[in-house]
Amino acid sequence: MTTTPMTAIETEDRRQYRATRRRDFAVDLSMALATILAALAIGFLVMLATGNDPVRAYEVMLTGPLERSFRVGRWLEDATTLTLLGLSVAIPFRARQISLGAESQVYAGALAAATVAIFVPLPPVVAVIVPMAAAAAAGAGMGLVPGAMKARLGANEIVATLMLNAIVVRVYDYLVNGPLKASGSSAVHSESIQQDSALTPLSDWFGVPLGRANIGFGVMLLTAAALWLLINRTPLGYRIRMTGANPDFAAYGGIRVPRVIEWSFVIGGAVAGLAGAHLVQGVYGRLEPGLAGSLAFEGIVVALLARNNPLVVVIAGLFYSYLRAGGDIMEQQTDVGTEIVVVIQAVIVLLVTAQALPNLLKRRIARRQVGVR
Amino acid sequence: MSSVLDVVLSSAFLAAVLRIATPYLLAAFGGLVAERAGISNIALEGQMLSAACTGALVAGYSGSVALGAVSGVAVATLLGVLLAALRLELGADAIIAGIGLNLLASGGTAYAVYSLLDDKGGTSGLKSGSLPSITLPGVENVPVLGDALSGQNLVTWLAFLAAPFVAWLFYRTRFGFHLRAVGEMPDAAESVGIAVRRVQYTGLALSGALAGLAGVFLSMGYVSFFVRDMTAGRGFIALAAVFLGGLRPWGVFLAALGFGAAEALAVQLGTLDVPPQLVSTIPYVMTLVALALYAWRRKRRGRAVPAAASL
Amino acid sequence: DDSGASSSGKPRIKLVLNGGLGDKSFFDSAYAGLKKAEKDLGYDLKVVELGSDRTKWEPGFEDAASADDYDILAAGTFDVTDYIGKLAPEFPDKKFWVFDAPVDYSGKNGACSNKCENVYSVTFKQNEGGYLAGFLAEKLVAAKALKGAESLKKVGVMGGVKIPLIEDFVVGFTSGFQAAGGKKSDVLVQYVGGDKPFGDPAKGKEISTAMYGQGAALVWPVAGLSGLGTFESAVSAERYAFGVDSDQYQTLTDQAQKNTVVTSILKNVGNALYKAAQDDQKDTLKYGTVSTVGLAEDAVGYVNDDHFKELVPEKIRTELQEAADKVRSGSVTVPSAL
Amino acid sequence: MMNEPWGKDGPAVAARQVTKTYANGVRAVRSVDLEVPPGEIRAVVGENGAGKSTLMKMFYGLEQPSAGAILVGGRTRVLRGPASAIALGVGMVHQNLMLVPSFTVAQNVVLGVEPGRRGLVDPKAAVETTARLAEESGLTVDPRARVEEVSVGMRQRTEILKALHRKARVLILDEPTAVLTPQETEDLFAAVRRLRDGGMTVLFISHKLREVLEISDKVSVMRAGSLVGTVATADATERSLASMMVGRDLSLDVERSPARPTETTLRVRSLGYEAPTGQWLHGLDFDVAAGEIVGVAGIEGNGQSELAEILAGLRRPGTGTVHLDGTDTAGLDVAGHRGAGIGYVPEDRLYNGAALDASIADNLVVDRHDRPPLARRGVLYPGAVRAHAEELIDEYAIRTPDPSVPVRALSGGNLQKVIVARELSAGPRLLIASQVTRGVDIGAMRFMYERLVAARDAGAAVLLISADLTELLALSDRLLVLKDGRLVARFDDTTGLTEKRVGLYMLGVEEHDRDQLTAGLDTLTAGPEDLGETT
Ligand SMILES: Nc1ncnc2c1ncn2[C@@H]1O[C@H](COP(=O)(O)OP(=O)(O)OP(=O)(O)O)[C@@H](O)[C@H]1O
Ligand SMILES: Nc1ncnc2c1ncn2[C@@H]1O[C@H](COP(=O)(O)OP(=O)(O)OP(=O)(O)O)[C@@H](O)[C@H]1O
Ligand SMILES: [Mg+2]
Ligand SMILES: [Mg+2]
Repeated sequence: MTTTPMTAIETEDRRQYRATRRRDFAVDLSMALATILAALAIGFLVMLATGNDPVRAYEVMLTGPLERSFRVGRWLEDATTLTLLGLSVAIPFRARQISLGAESQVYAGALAAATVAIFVPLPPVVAVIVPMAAAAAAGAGMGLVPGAMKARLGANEIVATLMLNAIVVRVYDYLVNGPLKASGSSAVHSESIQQDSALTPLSDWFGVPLGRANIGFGVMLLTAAALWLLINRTPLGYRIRMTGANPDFAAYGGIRVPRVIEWSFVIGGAVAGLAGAHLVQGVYGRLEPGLAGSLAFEGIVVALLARNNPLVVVIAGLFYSYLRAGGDIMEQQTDVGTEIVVVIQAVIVLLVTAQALPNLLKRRIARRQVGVR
Repeated sequence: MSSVLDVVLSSAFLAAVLRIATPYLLAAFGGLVAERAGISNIALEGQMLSAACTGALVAGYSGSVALGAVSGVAVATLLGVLLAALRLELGADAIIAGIGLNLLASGGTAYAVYSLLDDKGGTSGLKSGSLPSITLPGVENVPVLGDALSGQNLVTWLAFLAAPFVAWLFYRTRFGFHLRAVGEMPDAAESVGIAVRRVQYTGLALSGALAGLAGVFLSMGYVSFFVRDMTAGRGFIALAAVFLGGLRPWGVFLAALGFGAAEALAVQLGTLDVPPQLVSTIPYVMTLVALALYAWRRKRRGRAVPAAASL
Repeated sequence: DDSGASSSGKPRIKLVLNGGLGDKSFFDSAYAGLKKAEKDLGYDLKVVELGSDRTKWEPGFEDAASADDYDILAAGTFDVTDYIGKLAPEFPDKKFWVFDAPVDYSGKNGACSNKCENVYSVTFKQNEGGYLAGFLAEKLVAAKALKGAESLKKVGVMGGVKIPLIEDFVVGFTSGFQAAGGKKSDVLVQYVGGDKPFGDPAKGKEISTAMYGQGAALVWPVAGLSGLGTFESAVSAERYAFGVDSDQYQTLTDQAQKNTVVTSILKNVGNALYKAAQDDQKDTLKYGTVSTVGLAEDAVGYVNDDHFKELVPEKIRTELQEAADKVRSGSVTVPSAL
Repeated sequence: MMNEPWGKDGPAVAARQVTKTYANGVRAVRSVDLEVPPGEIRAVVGENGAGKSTLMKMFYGLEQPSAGAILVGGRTRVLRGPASAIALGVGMVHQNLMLVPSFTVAQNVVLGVEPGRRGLVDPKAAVETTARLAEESGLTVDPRARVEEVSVGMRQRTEILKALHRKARVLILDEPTAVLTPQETEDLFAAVRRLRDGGMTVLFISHKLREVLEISDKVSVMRAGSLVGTVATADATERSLASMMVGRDLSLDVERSPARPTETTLRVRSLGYEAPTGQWLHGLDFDVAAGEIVGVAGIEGNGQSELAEILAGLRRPGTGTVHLDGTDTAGLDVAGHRGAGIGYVPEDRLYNGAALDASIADNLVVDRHDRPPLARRGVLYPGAVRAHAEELIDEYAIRTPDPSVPVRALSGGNLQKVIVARELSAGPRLLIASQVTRGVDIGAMRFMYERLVAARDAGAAVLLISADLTELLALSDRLLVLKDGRLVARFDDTTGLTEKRVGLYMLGVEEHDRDQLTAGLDTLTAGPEDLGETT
């Protein structure tokens, strides 16, 4: 026997497989929404229990970010940084490298972007691009350290990235307080960047005030698309995926796994560096202490939420930033305190990856079909 | 330089190392137990924080330090169980759930303190007391070490006992065997009838309890009150120690102790005329270098496993 | 909707904090002063906490300023001056109070395009408080007045982070210490730093312990909640400490810890804001200017209570009083880090 | 524990109208009725993916039926997990080994039922128990060795010991013999018969029909999820079983024309290797010519894996040289080896043969993902990858609904076909095939034999490594025997060679002298151009 003709059962299997896949996708999507609703419902109870008016609070939280144009801008600006940072960890995550190094990379990127944008006189347009490139390069370099340590020595990347974060944040703090501090200023920050290096604010394009939102948003979208293409449409992306799926298999198949690991760190680092450039050239216009806030860490949530799919990271980033913005507006406009806002965000984070509900539903559907036949 | 050497060899320095290492040790062992049970416990920070807060509040209101400590550890244990439940029952991603629990602990403790004491800062307005210090009879007479050991807090002693305890648990007890099997090959464990989930629940509860003890030490041993977010990233340092220690009890012990020593050194060098931010990088630079050297040596000794397989 | 126009017709103050309450330092102090104004002077007070995540500050201020639920927006620290400088011209009908830092009235860099004529700034000469602390410290050790620490010559200052505002305390302290005859090298200076520089009492305790170990007779923490660790270590080291910002003898609960507190160096943000509230009611508050307050205005000072008198010999108290008078009168100018 | 009430009479285990649909929609078992009385050895046979393992997993509580009932000890049971099955006295040896790699053999054997008191484990007792059990059953293991460091064969024996240790009343053996030597299989069968005579019920799955005929009392045949019949072993022949399995007649003989070897493709000289763990290699010299299949016999763990991995570029040799078509392979990495025309079917398909969570399509292109037609100018074309997969799925009769299915969801045999399809379709000049038919059904086995022979006839040099002597003798044109990392025998003609005779060399009873081993090899040391390098 060589090729057997397809049997009836095989044809049936195939049909059923495709139907299941379609159904699973629909179920996944609707269940993602359902889990978010469940999380919101629990938040509702928390607010009731703590003596707040949940209806009003939710109204503010869910509609607040869209109410004024500058709030929309704030949302987009926040989402830009957050998504870039989410993307930056999603790539090493795809190679099954648990990089927590976005923080060191974003600060390295910010430093590089600021140094160029403040001190190096450049013609227009170039003045925007060169600092961004410098930031990407600095971020990539910062990614290469734990990447090479892991790939070449087998040093644990979790430890390496956590340590590097601690070091870089402190050195950054030193530089902003010392050598790079704007002279004659009592506030702690650097000189402002040159006008030409600023990322064009979106306000200029849309004619409505959009806060600090800038064309970095577009850069972020392009980056996400490029990373999606990289992962799914290039040999390097394939190597990253296979290294993540089974490094022994990858090595057996002729993939130089250490190289791939390094590349995943370097690419991730470059993207985090871009986030730093966005903060400097688009958001603050200079270096400020602690300028990335908690975004580097929250990028991890966003990446995992999106199962490290670059395009989904954009959606998850927009979603998470919306929650952040809504929570802040809720704290400003209602009597719900900051603590409760944090608790509600925590509940949403806790539940948003719960897969029990979707799986239960899938199983139920599968079982019902067996029953029917 | 010789003054640095004097400092390092002094008993005050050793005492500081023991103190500083205490929360790292306990939390790192918590992290280790969870990691070996197959569920990463990123929530160490939140568990410490909740325990610190609960401990100070309960001790303050009840007047019983012991009750406070027990309640603190109990709350952290519950958070460990909650993390296991989120992972096992709801299928949530352990890392995200851990981050969520940290957020919850941060907001929840702040809210609890604020609604009970009307103080957003912490419980410093509430007299809650500390766990007792212990001086073993005769130990003061040991040179250098004696001064360092005497008068250390009860929890510090427990932290140092945790290393042999965890090693014994892992390698001598049936539960430890099952825990390691479950963490490494859940299918294999399940196929011999081990109740995988129950083992993981127990492991995460133990993990939470150890982290809780670390938290209780912060608010009832190191100082005697709770301050909002007072863990200040110690849970993550502990996590680093878990991996730096190669997921083995004595390795983790050395790593956590090393963090304690490096930080004590940074504190001692803090009055030198060097930018403080740079001095405070010392522990982390040392760790990074140690990590690289250790990995390099292990690699040179020729391990069969390729680098990538050590994830 | 966020109009919420004051039904009672009282002027509404919105205190917007780029941080949170509970710092046991200037935010708490500002809050207390405004709370008092609410009670005594008939204001409405609302507090907005933006938290320590800097990405949220500028949008937070923008949101706070553009809502129509306040008449006066109060905010503090150097970090907010740029935000207020930009927002104040956008909302010319509103008033802004900035404490602990001045907006840039000159109108450079696009900020304060209306010369910030609706902004009142008040800054504090914390260096003068530091001067008194340093002066007192040296007098105490020189006179071997501290029981149990007679043999020690050194003193310590523990800052939260090394930023100009904190250094202003330190610079003042060192100059006071030298003015009283001490050597600069006897002043140990160390910063808490790390993830929570103003909220890590365990680390604060460890650093204080190290300072006492290095021979400090007393330590002055300028590190918010981290400073609470200092008093604990003072108890176990059987040494002394100064309080900062508020009267720490009052706020501490443990008697042994209270006993270590020689005095507290006050920087009374709350009083200054309360006074601003009073002046504003009388329409005498000088908008468009910065007022700098220090010892002369009683915005900075030290606690002179029974406990202080018990610990500090008469002679030193008199000398301290004289030193304070010289600063007040301007015959001594304290160097500043700002 | 084991005293859960068993019914007095009735079957030891049974399935009633059992159907199993996996979450992804694959219906693996369809309305199966099966009864096995106590004290019987029942074989279950069927093609890869017929649903045998799935049915067994339901008896063991690892999977739950979507419909129908499972009976153990005469009663309907709801098995929520292996623990409930174990409590009822069911033991199972899994097709994919279920061992904890960092534990020792002894620790794995006693896992779950550790000796010792008051919650403690007595390590010495564990080692003793394991050693005694190993002796009784004839399955030799090193109780103190860590599982991750022992051969696949020893792992398999450990797995069997694990099940024996539990003193089950029903023992399920899912392809336990796939990696055992003939002698070990004998010993296992003897042990199983003893257990049967003691009243135990045994369910035995194998693709080696000869073994099935030897050991079982009755044979149940499954096809595409359904049970097509049960026959008494006495009435069955290999041919009859095979035709039941596939639903039509099937010839079992491999037709193999004599080899027509041409010039030397692989030239190995003085190859030595010091393994960190495992077997060292000492001074291997041999050639493999284009157009011939050279078999490598030997008891598992005598250096076969090391040799294969060195030739595939996964390990670097310590001394000596390897030439492929005259090019030295020293200094080439794995990709370089593949580029030079080496294909490799690895012995452990789960460890490095496949990425289980990746799709079939992705698994099929690991060595060619960066080349036309799949990739051009740095762009990978998923359409081309899919088309490539569909072609191979078709050509190699891989049973799957779609190329996007993760290989984890494939049956063992189909997974093996994916790997063989990938390696053969690369058109290798040298194919190293290690245990290629392990766990593969007879249809697929025949198919792979044909493929190997076809590859040979197309001019490939084939180095065939197998624990299955029958297979080696059926396919090899020449045969080498490895013992303790040395070549001990070389048969240049395999006609008339018996398993028994080869076995003597494998056990080290006999040995060829050096002249015979190296006869006709051009240069004995390294190639002249390499002499400088190797000294
Ligand atoms: N976990 C799973 N999820 C989805 N499908 C599965 C799973 N396990 C097995 N299958 C599918 O179920 C069918 C039966 O598989 P099973 O492992 O029972 O076959 P088998 O008869 O044991 O084959 P082999 O002889 O190759 O071991 C196959 O089509 C397989 O792809
Ligand atoms: N097999 C491999 N394993 C690991 N890294 C590799 C491999 N081949 C190439 N690389 C490295 O990956 C990086 C990107 O590869 P390259 O630039 O070759 O991608 P490409 O041109 O898009 O792909 P290709 O040339 O393979 O079609 C380079 O540094 C390259 O050296
Ligand atoms: Mg099977
Ligand atoms: Mg290329």
